[in-house]
Amino acid sequence: MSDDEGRVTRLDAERRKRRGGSVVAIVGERVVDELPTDLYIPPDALEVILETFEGPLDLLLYLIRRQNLDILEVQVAEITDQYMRYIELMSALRLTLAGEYLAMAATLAEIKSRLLLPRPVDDEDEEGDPRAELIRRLQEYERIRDAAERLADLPRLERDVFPAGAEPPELVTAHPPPAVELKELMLAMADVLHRANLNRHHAVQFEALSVRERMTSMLARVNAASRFLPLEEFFSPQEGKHGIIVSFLAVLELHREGLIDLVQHRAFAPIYLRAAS
Amino acid sequence: MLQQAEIRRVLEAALLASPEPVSIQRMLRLFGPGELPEANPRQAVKSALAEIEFDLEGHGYRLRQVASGYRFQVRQELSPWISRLWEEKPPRYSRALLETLALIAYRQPVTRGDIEQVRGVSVSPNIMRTLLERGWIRSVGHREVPGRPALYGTTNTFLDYFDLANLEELPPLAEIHALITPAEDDDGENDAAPMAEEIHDTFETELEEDAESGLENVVPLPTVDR
Amino acid sequence: MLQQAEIRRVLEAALLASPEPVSIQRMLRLFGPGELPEANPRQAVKSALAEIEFDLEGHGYRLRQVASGYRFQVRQELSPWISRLWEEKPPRYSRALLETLALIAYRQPVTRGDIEQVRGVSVSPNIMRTLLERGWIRSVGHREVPGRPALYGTTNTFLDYFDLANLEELPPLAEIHALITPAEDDDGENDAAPMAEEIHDTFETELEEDAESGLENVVPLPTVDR
Repeated sequence: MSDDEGRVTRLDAERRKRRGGSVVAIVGERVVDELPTDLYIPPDALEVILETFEGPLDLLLYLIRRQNLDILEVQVAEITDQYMRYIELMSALRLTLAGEYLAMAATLAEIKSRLLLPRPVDDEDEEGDPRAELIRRLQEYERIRDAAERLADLPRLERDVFPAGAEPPELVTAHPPPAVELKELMLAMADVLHRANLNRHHAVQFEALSVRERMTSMLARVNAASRFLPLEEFFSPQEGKHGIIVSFLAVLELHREGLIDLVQHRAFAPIYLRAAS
Repeated sequence: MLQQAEIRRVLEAALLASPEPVSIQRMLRLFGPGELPEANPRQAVKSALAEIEFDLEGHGYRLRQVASGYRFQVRQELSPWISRLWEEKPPRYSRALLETLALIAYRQPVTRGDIEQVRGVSVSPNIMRTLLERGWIRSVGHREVPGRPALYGTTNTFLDYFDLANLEELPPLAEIHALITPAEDDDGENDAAPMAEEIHDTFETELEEDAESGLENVVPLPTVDR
Repeated sequence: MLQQAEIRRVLEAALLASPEPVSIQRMLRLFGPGELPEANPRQAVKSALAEIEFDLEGHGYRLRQVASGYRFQVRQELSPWISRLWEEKPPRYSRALLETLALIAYRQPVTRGDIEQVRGVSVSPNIMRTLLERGWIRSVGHREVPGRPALYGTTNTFLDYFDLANLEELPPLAEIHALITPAEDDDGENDAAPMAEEIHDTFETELEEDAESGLENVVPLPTVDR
């Protein structure tokens, strides 16, 4: 993070005001320097002030800091009374009062009453202090509130940081074809071979069924034809070795079952087949 | 293979032509096969960037690394002149929005409920919408409790916007004084503050150092109740 | 009054920060009273611009005057690199295309029917067209069977692309068989499919061994029946 001196932000001003600085609110042209102690404030000014609180914790922190107190030294009774007066004011002004403000009022009242009760002597640790949880929440909220202020002070785009750019050249629109690596090709080949192996296994396994299927289709063709059909018509090279074997087995089986007749005029002459008469 | 000077020219041109920061990864993809030294292309790009940075000494702009990559940006000290280029005022953000954003940045991942717990008031849906629309926060998952509330975290766009390279560059969170030990220094300023443990790896080390140096009053951060 | 170098810094920052060209008029308005030489402020700006222009010699961008003012512009000759900033990632080829190409490479010359037979599914005409257009395969003749299907083989373009001197440099099928051996005991699952990296490594090692042993261990392919 580089130099951020000299930059005055709205939050800087706000922070100054919270930490006992000068400006509390600006109403119209008038600068309100301090919250009057008698609680008489011009109503519109008070509205502005009260509306700047981000919730009960923010208001409490304001009250504590206004007395220059450390959170750890909170006089609960005192703060509770002040808090209640602000709450009354806010409701009197019909500000939309978030339920959280009232919940906090109840919490404060409870802590106050517990502090008034006599405490056992050995109950001196932090656990026993009814303020502990409230203080923890106040500290936690204050840290985040401060973090938000620092965040707001960071140099940022649109306000302090200006990215540098230049006019791009005329673009050459190229649509590069997909790239392929040799190993991808190898993998693809491995897959093909692997699948081919699987197919072979399956073919063997289902051979019997293939023969039955082939017999059915052959028979249908033979029956539909009114003439002798040459045997080689049933062997298609596209089917490969398996197909040819299946066809051959089918012919033998059909013949054995007497479903077809095989005819050969002389040795080595073409074989024909037809439906059994 | 391209000359070092050539690589520099390409990189500075790319940084200026790109509307957003350019990552090293993207710079590497600008070059065709064989244009960068094959042994260590990343090193070639990095040393070209170092040269570019060095050469801009004395110029009105500089090379800066933010979360999503590198960009050229105007030197901070020239901002007073440069902001005169724009008539419109930069956008302002409400305290409620900044507090919500700070909580998400420092305590991520958090739910809306976590934020409400710390701030003591409910978070307006508008704020969450604005933060999401600006791309500063995103939902990073859900907490496995009834209702499965969304968990939010910040984005690189957030870091880029605030000129940060990573979350460690966020200003440190204030120190917390324990209730039992009265604070020695209570002027309300939180100067020598250690980093929040969630965002800083060295927190534990620093704690140890603190213990050695007798700074007993550093207590662990209160965790956001779940 | 600002130094000349200061004026230059402001101007180059303004030119880079502004999304549109900046006129001399607008440049003059960036400066406060007394910051520019009163005698001839316009001259001061112009000579700063001249210096800026001169200094950018040899850089990836230059100063250019257009109708509405001055702007920095990336040099046109860097367009091939800069264009890649906006380039979409090239799509990937489908599994089917790669398998088809592999089969043509190893089994050439083959017909489309041959490929379909081995792959068990039909080969889309698009795949063949893509491979032909890319110049990786060509028709080398016809098989003398009914329909006279075209026989395909790979080209020199294919060899060049994959950086092979000739087809013998394709990794021998033995290695590919070795890849699928674990699956040979076959429950029909492909679970033992090795990672691409491993495969690649295996290839390289075995390729070296092959070179030494004179490629003795090449086993015949399971032939496609015709």
